Amino acid sequence: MLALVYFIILAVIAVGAALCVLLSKHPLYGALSLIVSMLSLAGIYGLLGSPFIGVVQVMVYAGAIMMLLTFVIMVLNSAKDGNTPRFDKVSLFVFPAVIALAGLLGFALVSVPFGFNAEAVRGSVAFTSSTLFNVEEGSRGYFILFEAIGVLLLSAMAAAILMAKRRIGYTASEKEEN
Amino acid sequence: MTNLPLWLIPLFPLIGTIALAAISLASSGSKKGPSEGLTGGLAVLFPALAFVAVVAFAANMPVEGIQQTLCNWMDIGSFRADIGFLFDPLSRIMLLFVTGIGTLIAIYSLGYMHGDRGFARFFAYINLFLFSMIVLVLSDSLLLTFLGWEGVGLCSYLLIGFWNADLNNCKAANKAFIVNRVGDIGFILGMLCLAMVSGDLLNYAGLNAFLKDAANVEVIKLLLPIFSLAGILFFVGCTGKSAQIPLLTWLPDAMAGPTPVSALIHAATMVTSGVYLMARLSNLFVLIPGVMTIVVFVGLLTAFWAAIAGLFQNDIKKVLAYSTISQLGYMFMAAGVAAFDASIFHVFTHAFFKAALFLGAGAVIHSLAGEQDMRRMGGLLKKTPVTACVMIFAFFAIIGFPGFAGFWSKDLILERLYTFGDVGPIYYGIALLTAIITAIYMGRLIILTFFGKFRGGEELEKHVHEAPASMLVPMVVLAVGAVFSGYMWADMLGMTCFRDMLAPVVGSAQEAFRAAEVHVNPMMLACLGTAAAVIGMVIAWIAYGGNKHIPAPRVAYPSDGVQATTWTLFFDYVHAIFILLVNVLAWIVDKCVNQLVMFVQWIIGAIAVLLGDFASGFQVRKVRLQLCLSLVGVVVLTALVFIYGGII
Amino acid sequence: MLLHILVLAPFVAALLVALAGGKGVAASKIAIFFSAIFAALSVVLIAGGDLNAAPIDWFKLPGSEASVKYWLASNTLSAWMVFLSTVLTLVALISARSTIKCEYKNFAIGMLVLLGTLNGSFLSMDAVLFFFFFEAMVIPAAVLIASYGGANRKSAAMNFAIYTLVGSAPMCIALWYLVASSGVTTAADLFNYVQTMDPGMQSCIAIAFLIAFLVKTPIFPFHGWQAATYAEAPAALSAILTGAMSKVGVYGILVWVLAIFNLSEKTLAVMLVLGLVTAVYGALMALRGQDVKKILAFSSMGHLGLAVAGIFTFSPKMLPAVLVLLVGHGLSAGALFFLSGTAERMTGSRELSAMGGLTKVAPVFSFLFGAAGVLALAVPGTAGFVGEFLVLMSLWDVGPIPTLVGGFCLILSAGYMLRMIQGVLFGKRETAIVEEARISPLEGSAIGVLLALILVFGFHPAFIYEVRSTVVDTAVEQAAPAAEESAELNDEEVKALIDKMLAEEEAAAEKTDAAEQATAEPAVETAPVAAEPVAATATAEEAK
Amino acid sequence: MELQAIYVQILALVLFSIGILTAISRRNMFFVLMGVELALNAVNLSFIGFSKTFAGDLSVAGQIVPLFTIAVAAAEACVGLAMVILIFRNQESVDTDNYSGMKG
Repeated sequence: MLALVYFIILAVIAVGAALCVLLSKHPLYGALSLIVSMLSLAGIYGLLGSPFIGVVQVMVYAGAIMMLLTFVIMVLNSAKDGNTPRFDKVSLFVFPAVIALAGLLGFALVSVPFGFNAEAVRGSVAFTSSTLFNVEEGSRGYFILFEAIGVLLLSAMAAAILMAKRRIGYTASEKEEN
Repeated sequence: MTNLPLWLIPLFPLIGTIALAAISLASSGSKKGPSEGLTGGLAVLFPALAFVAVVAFAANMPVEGIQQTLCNWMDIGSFRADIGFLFDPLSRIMLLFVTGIGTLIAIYSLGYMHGDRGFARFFAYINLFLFSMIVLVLSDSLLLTFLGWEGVGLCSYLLIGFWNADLNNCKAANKAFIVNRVGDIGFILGMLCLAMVSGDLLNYAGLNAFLKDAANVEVIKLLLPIFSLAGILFFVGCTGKSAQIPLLTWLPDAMAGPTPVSALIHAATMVTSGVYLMARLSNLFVLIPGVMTIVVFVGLLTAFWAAIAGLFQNDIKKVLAYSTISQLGYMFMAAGVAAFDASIFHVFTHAFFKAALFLGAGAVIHSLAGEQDMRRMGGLLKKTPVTACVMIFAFFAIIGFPGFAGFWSKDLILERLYTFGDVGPIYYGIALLTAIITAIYMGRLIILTFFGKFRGGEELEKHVHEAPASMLVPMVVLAVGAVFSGYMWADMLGMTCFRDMLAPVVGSAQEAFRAAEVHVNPMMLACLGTAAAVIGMVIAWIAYGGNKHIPAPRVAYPSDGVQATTWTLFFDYVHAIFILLVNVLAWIVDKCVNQLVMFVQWIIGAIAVLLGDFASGFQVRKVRLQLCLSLVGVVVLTALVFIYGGII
Repeated sequence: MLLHILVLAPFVAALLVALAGGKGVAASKIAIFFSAIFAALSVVLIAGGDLNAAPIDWFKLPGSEASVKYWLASNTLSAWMVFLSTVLTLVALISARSTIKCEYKNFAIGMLVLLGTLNGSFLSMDAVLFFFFFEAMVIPAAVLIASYGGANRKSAAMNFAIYTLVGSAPMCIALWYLVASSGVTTAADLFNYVQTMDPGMQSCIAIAFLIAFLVKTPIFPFHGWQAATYAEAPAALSAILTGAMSKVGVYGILVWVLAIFNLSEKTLAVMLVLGLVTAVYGALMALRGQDVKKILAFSSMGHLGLAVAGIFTFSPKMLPAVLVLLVGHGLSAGALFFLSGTAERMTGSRELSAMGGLTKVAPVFSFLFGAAGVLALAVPGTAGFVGEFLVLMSLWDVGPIPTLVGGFCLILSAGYMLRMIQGVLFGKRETAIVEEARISPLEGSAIGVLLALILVFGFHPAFIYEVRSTVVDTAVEQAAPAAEESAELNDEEVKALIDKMLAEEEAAAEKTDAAEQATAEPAVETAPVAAEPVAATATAEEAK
Repeated sequence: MELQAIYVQILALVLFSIGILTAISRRNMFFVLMGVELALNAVNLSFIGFSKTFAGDLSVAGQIVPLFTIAVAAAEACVGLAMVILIFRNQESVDTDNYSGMKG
């Protein structure tokens, strides 16, 4: 019962913040409300017995990604597009389409019965992490994926640096020539 | 001597070709050109060496001939052809006069081509021609003969178009090659015909054996259609090469080439290769009397037709060209009545007197600085006595004046015609009539050129001079041949060594065909022949002799192309129709079929482009709308999945 | 190893050329050096007989069990085709030195890549690998045309690329279907599988294959791209296109269609007619051409039409005939294209009307051009003659009418070739030529070697078919005993011949039966080699 | 009235719809990015919600996938933002409708 109450509160915050993202004028406000939405989602993860994911959500999403986004928005201050409307003719197509999709999917969800597994809902960090980092024979080998993700992040970082730096190097060499 | 390899004979001119081509190419950059002494020496040396080799072989030839296989040419399992040479009586005679006259004409050309920019090139072609001609007559299989056959055609093309700055010459050369090509296709198809029935055998020994076998088997009738087809096809090849009806138009145009070329290729050697082929395949032709009749008719018609045409020519070389065609017609008549030895004999004597005539004409042209129109000549007897004597001797030979070479050979042909079955006398009549016309137009030529007054204007008259010695010597030698070569086979005098020589090759076939000989008095026929010659001469003297007024040419010198259409008597028009047909076909293909294909292609392309535009009409060029549409697509897909998945 | 070098090393060489510095001189040296090595290796390949490299698994085709292999092997046919492509590339690279001055490096890269794909398609044993190279070669060719061609190069390149790629699209699908349903990829295995297929499906697939090759060759209704492409492409590339790339089409018909499928009588007849129509069509179009390179394009189309017609006679003489014809045509058409490039360079135009009189001003060039033109005429003593004579002989086995048509083409070929020689070389020249564009000694001697090769093969074609290996040979060898018997002349033979003729009517009636037998027979035999079914058909014909 | 699994899924669906709406209907580049992040989050939630309906070992898999999703989203954001900076420097605009250099 208590779980349901918490869930409703968190869900309302999440949906409200998401709507704020949709409706806000300035991207900075949008970013801040997105953070709120993500934090409340992290709470729901914890509520569902996955505290590990919740923590990662807070650290990576709310912490790193959104901070990066906010930072970029602030750097490119002129990003506020005051002259463009929030919604235009395209939205007229998008809204019905999305609502139709949601309706279809919702109908499908409702029509299939499923329920929580009591043991799984309790969950534990130890269980999750031991599965994730199980290097013994016969394991599912998630650790390899984990390493691969590390490499992916590294390469993404390198790519980002290259893309940003090329321009700088270019202007620098131009200056030298001048 | 006989253990020398036979391939030495063609090898000499081949070396000459390569050496001269190299000299020609190497000196192409320099202004002066190669030294004429060296080039000319090489040019004469190699044909002379070939002649010497031929003589050496000829002297020591065993009766059955020499057959040597050099190497394999094609061997693809079911079909095999070798490069092999056959030196038998027939090729001996052909080779002797081919290399002999070739050498003489090479010497003559030294003087004639003096100072020409393409001196080395000319002799390279001449050597190449000799090589091809030697291969033609020396080969032991049809396929290798065909190599020479096309090779001489190619050299003829190169030499007719020798002065290639003038496009008229090139056109004449192209005409010669293409008309010859038509004949060559006949040759190829004939070979295929024979190969089919003989089990892919194309060498003469095998073929002859096969044909004799086939003749002995009773069921020859079944094979006859194929043999007839092969015979006709080979004869088409012969008409192309030997300028018979209907493929005769190229030879008058071929006079565009230098005069020694006309003498060597278009009078003495190449054009007689058709007759040679008939003799070679005598075993085939005697099996098919129907085709032989065609051959006789074509020969008669050509001889008569060309003689008439010769009457109307004003160009000295063209008269000789038509006379060549006419004489070739005689040879085919003889071949058509299975008198192959007589036809080869006429080839032999004709080579001498016609070469002498051409060389004489060349000397005349040379002395008149390129003037070829007989109406501008006259009275040259005193100014160029040697040339005139040579030409007059040759003239007597060609009209068949008793004692001269032509008399013996032509008389022989006439006799053989007369004695050929029931229709013989009719053949004989036409041939005799042709002989009279021959005497008329040849007499006209001699009278217009050497008698009367000079009509070429004073300017030219001063220029007239006798040809240099290098030109005169070969002419004189040939004139001697024109007088005495007939005594190789003077039936009435009992000299038959020529016939005896050829007997191993063509004798059996001939006897098989001419079983029922009618016996006549040869003296009577000889008298009739002589009478024809005399009558012709008299008519010519009456018509053109004395100092009759000869109408001056209206234009200075009409180009070759115009003249050719005036008096090849309608065969040029026949050719023109064929060419027109091909052109119309090409036009249809180009303008209709090709355009149709292109149109279809264009339509398909246009449809593709239209479809593409139609499809890109969906492309909204706005990323968001695009995404939105794809979202709608997702909705539809999901709905479909649900509906068919039974969820809804 | 040799096979791998011939296929892969051109790409490596292209890379090396790309890395070479300098203003093209170094690049040209490297490129010519490597292509000379490839040419030498191709001779080694011919001399070495059959080679078969170990197959390497490459990838699995989606939706099938079949694993596509990187598997190279050579037989005489493919070895000679490789010889053509390498030799022509060598001469093209030499010839392009004076034609393409500034951008030589990129040109050489393109040519070497093209060489690699050509060799790959000739040498691959695996159908998918073959198709990969078959498609891949379009790209460098189209890029080269678009960058180095004449005035309309862009549209010509587009036309070429789209036409050939669309043409092979049906083959792509058919190949996928075939491989996916059979699970095997080599010709021999596919042949075995095809026997079990439904005849309708089989002929559908066969026609899809055929169309791709007909477009590439090109054969009559599919030739729309050819003339413009050959005319616009740089001369050196045109030579490769006609000398080597068009041969892929013929090679494909031989190895990837005839060796796999049992074509119906009707299809064979249609193909024979198409080949002949192409021959006549090409000759007639060449007769009307005004553009030297277009004349050459149509002329080579005509010759290839004759080759295809020869193939579909199924005569026992067919394989050596076509092989010699292809080699001879590759050399002579290649030489003519190179020389037409030189002529274009000297006179600045491709039109016949703008040329003429070159023999006075450029004797060496004229000698080469005249010689090449004459050698292309199938004068006896050239490889072209041997090929065309044997093809006519094969046609004769089918009937006199096809032979007559073939002969007609020979006459026409004399017509247009002489017209072209006259137009380019003879007559008087009014305008001066570009002096520095004269033929260079290296270029001239390279082309001279090509011409000499034509003569050598003409007098001794055994060079070409003697090294014939087991693969191509089987056809001939099976047919040989029968033919040898018939070569012996005796009464029996004559009698047999007569019996044959008497029984002609019967035979005509039986012909269909025999044909069915002919197609059925290969099903019984296991086909260890590519040309086996061809051979079997031939033997059946012979036996009949 | 216990917490039902279906509630979680409905929440995820709602968030996903809002995310998609933001990503497509907003023209500002940053909103597009944020919309995508929101949608990704919703998917993560859905994963976890479903994973909790299975027992034992199976449930772990559903939790680990969101982990990787988050990591990939981080990489995506990293590169995506760098691109936004680049494009912004060239175009001086964050309006996606202006980014039409590849218009066909």
